[in-house]
Amino acid sequence: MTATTTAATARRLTIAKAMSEAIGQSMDADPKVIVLGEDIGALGGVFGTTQGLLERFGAGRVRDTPISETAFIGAAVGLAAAGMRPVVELMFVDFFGVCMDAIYNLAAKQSYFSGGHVCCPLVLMTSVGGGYGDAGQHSQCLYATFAHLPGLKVVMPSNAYDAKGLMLSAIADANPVVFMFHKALQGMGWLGTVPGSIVHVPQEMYEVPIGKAATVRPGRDITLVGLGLTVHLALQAATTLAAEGIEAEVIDLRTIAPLDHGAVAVSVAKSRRLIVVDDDYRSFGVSAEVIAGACESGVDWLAAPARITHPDVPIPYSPALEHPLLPSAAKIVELSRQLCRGGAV
Amino acid sequence: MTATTTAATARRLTIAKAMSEAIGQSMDADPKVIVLGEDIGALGGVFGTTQGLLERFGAGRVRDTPISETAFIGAAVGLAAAGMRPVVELMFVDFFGVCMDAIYNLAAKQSYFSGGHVCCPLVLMTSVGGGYGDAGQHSQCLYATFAHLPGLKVVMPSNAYDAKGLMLSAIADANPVVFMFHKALQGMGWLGTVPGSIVHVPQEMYEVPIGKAATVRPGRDITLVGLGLTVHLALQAATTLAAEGIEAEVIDLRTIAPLDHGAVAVSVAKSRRLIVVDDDYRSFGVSAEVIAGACESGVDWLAAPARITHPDVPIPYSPALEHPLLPSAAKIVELSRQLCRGGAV
Amino acid sequence: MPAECDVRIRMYAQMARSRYFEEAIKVAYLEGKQPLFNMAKGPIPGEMHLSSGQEPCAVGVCAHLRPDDTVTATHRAHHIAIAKGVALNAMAAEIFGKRDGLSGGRGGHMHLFDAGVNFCCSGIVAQGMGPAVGAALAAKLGGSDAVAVSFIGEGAANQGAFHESLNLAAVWKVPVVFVIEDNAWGISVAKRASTAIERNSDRAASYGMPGSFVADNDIDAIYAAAGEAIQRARAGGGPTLIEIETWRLEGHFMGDAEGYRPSGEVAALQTRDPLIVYRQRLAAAGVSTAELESIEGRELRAVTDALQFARKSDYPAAESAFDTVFS
Amino acid sequence: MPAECDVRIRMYAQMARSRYFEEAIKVAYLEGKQPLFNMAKGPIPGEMHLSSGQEPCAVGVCAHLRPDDTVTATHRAHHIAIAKGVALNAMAAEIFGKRDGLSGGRGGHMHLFDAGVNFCCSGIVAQGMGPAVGAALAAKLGGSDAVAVSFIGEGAANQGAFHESLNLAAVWKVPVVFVIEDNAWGISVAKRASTAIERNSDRAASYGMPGSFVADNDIDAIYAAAGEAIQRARAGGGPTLIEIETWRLEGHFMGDAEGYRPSGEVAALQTRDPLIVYRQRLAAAGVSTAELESIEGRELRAVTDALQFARKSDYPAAESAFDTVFS
Ligand SMILES: Cc1ncc(C[n+]2csc(CCOP(=O)(O)OP(=O)(O)O)c2C)c(N)n1
Ligand SMILES: Cc1ncc(C[n+]2csc(CCOP(=O)(O)OP(=O)(O)O)c2C)c(N)n1
Ligand SMILES: [Mg+2]
Ligand SMILES: [Mg+2]
Repeated sequence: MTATTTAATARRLTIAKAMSEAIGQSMDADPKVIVLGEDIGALGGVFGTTQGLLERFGAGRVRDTPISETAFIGAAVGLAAAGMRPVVELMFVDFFGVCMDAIYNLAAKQSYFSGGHVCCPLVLMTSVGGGYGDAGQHSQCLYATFAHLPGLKVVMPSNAYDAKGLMLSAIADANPVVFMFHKALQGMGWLGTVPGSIVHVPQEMYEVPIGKAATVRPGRDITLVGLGLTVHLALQAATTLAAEGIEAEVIDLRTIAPLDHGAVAVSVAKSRRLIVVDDDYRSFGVSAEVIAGACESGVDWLAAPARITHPDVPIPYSPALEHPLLPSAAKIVELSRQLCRGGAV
Repeated sequence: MTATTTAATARRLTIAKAMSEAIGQSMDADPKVIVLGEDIGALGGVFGTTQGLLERFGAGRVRDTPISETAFIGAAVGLAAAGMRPVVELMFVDFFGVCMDAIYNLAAKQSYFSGGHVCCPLVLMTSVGGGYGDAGQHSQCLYATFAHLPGLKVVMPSNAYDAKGLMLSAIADANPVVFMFHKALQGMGWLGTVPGSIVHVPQEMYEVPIGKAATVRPGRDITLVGLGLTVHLALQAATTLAAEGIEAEVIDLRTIAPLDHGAVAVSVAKSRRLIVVDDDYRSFGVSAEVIAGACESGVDWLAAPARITHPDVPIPYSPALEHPLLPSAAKIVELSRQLCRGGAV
Repeated sequence: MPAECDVRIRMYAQMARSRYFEEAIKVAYLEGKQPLFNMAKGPIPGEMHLSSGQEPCAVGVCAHLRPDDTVTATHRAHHIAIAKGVALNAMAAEIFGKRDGLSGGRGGHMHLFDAGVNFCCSGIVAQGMGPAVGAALAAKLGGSDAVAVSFIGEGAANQGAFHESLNLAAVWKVPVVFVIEDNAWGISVAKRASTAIERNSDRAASYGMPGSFVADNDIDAIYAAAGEAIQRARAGGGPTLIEIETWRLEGHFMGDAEGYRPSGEVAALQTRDPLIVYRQRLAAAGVSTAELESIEGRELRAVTDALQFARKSDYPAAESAFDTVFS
Repeated sequence: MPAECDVRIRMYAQMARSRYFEEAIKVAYLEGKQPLFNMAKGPIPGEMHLSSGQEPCAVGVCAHLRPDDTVTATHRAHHIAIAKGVALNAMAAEIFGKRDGLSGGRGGHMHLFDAGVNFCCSGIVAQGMGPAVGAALAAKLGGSDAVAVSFIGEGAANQGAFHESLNLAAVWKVPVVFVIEDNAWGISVAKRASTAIERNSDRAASYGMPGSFVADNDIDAIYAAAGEAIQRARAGGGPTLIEIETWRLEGHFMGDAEGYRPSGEVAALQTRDPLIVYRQRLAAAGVSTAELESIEGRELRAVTDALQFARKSDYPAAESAFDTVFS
């Protein structure tokens, strides 16, 4: 759904800037929106998600916290119950283990346990992903860990346009939304950024709907499903494959929970081939859910559906170990060829 | 793998007694085995997992803890690194949110981060499952939550024989093993127990291997995959189906991670029909992983594989709400009929 | 002093209501669970944590609260809910898992929510502490003088959330009062076996906040200590920690054989039953037996009515299990 | 007093080694990251938390430790690893992600493990505290007089694990010493903005354990305070909490622009650089310049050798990424 625009009018933003802009505009529009987290004040967020907000809105609404994730995420739930709309940052998703109770047993279940009488309009933004040598406690994705637990919506943009629109949808939502952003797409100078994530972002406020995947490239021969970073890998692979006469359809999930099984079903009904590309751990992950959902829809496969993922090992530190474990365009190309060879193509 | 024996020699134990026996025998055999957790001393464990151990081994090796899961599971990792073999109880799996870091980022990654130089022979036993009106923070399963994260082995017995053997394997293992036990099978008077879980348990020590599923009923027409409680539901359904001429093969996963995809593949290669029955939340769960694995093995399905699970809603309190959400033999029978109708049967 | 007397009589009424409620629930809970006790059976399933004996903590504190003040409570929360003014009929119906329950039967005994009086409780030890800090911050940011009170047990004071929440409350200087009901037991584990110091109120010093201890389950002393703390909070003076010595007259949950409990402990506590003690104190202060009996009659009827309402209410439709996952 | 002098000289040597190591790492880390700083590039990827300025904490404490004593440390752990006696070559190789690294390149800068001297560290704030309690319990149960020391930053003292671990250690009365390196900052957040009281050592009272505070990053005072605590622990006297005032001479991690830091703060701290201060103190105590220079030369060579070893080592084979997930 990336808007196209002429070079002259383009406002090409990074995801970091798009997130900050969305939060800032929401804070302007609604005094109930406040921001909490570690280093989100003067520093503007380790991943640039709250740039300029302290200066604009002051320390009352942009609150640096102690390193006390259980308390401040719990506090956010209390704020939300009292009618505020907190945007909270969990610096790395890897830290969920110290505060998951406040997320999955508290925030996620407020609405249900109260029979809908207490709502929890809370955005939990958190960084995911590796590839830059930060080792096994700072490089995880854990998409499925969050998506498995009811009561949470989970989104992840692959570009700045979606980042702004999904953030605005998340802030407007009456429910807890886990907003994951991928470090390889974030646009922080010090991290390196996939250029395709930096796109035109309209100045005005707009929403990208939660729960809807996007078909970012049409194709008839094989369906490549990705999310966040892996969307870009899939697009890159699709270009290579097109030169060989294989037309890949690329789906950007955008929302992980609730998953848009329908969008995948429509595509595989046509292509009858599927590869899910996911940089989270392999087993019990997004890739399994996408494949299971597609199977349930009753596809007459031309080739067995497959997944390209990080394997079931902790994420190693050395680039010599980590890089070969990650999904890549080359792996997608190779597996796509295998699936299409001998098929209807 | 339940041993058969004559009525005269049978030692029919509950899972609770089988677990206590296994831990006690290990403590007798190895002074390095110690037990930690809330109410595991004088009370013998809320779910009877440590019955009689305080009396036999004293408060030095059977240690009640404060309500400080992060500290005492962390301490267990420190004990394990120092050569002890701690068996730790997390009373309800639902409480993982207050201590998951110690489990998944610490215990699970010790071996890897240390290049195998520091091992973590730790058993984390924890109760799962609902159906008795204990509501949404005391009835969850969360199988996939643990199984998704590398470095953890995850097991769950469906009967007392496997419980003892898996516990002895877990204690002997050099790695962290999450030992889940299902409340509906535990054999606590106050909870009600599925009779099939109470079986003959040999006095002597023996191991049930981690990583191996068991085919607990052979059949050619459809494969029913279950774990813990749902194995019993599947067996019950299989009996009904047999009367209608549908022969269901029932697989008891026994180990959730690493999952025995091979055992499922062998069965579905024959039956070409699959239902996974899982009382955990539906999406991103065990059922999706089993289906994805089966698909990857390249089955030519006679019917699309399917899953019967708890849906993606928090677990409600009222029996009027909870019971209809749970897997049941009736649901399995009905769906099996659908899958087999019009097929090769 | 009629005003003070009024308060004491109101407090006695609430204690009585709470006790009658627990006694009625106890009877109802055991229905269908005899002769073989099975938690799943009968009109009230699941665990049941009764609060008998702990009424002074809830009533003495909540006597100072308004509906716009927030209370977060624990797994043992009936007395607190009643003291905070949660709708009694809907509360009973929730515990019976009925459609007219506070949450249409989705939450149950450990998850009582009444948005009308800003009350909630939870099954995870110490889980309510962070939310109380948040509610207090919301009040402060909104310019209101509302406060939040977080109740926990003494066992919960060893949970990480306790430390984080007290520190955060102090750093933010928000109007919250943390109340520890020290009933000496966390299930089967005695306080002295789990807590490194005798009084958790001393831990207030770690956060630069006032801490106070109330001995002997004394509701008048609780009322005084809570009043001071709540007034300080309303006036912008920040958080307070209070520990109250109280007693658990029942098992941890129903069905608990309490084999771990020293013999005679409960019997000794029963002789100091706070309801009886307070009745005597009020009588000594001049409240007539007739008035006490009229209060008791009224409260008993309210409880009886609530349970009758609960029993008469229908079970929710199965499909409603899919509602309100998201608001 | 030659014995004490010996210790001081050894401590100076370790401080120097640690500082040289950080300076060498700093240079190597920036290779390939200029002119455009990108964490992923160069021979050392990922975050890099340098410990320059904090050497006294590590060295003054670890001077009392034996190889069979356990140390659990933080994300900022090079100085502690060195003081605990972690194999320097293998440590450097690990940081370079090489096959001959402590863990064959699997762990890296934040996950240094040396089973030979019972050292480990971690990337999650306060994660090492529980394991230290466990290691101490293992020693106690095993009848050894070994102890455990858990290092954390002042920011970590607001994490739930801090509270739970201190209470558990006190309840179990195990031989563990908790050491807080108070460098006044948790990334960009000042201690006074995150911690409700001035000195975390006062929090020891919440657990009935002794707490002490050491001002001014003074290694001799640290040595004394740690000695007392460790001796008490070895003798069965239970845990201690120590907070040490120290200074972070670098950014939180490399690449940190430190815009949040008051201007002049670092420059002022540099004038009190503990390495320089201690050198002067030793000189004043009669240690000759020649001896100091010889120590410095030796330590610099050890560091240079270690980095050379690391650079020369091969990268691990890609397949080895699949090893040691399970032991
Ligand atoms: C995090 C967590 N750990 C353990 C439990 C199980 N549990 C429920 S109540 C309880 C004891 C609580 O003791 P205390 O805080 O003193 O409250 P009391 O029951 O005495 O009212 C325990 C251990 C839980 N619910 N949550
Ligand atoms: C549980 C957790 N929360 C947040 C972080 C991110 N983080 C890493 S270091 C750090 C600051 C730590 O401050 P302090 O404990 O004072 O140590 P210092 O960096 O000053 O040495 C933070 C917030 C983390 N690693 N773990
Ligand atoms: Mg208690
Ligand atoms: Mg610091």
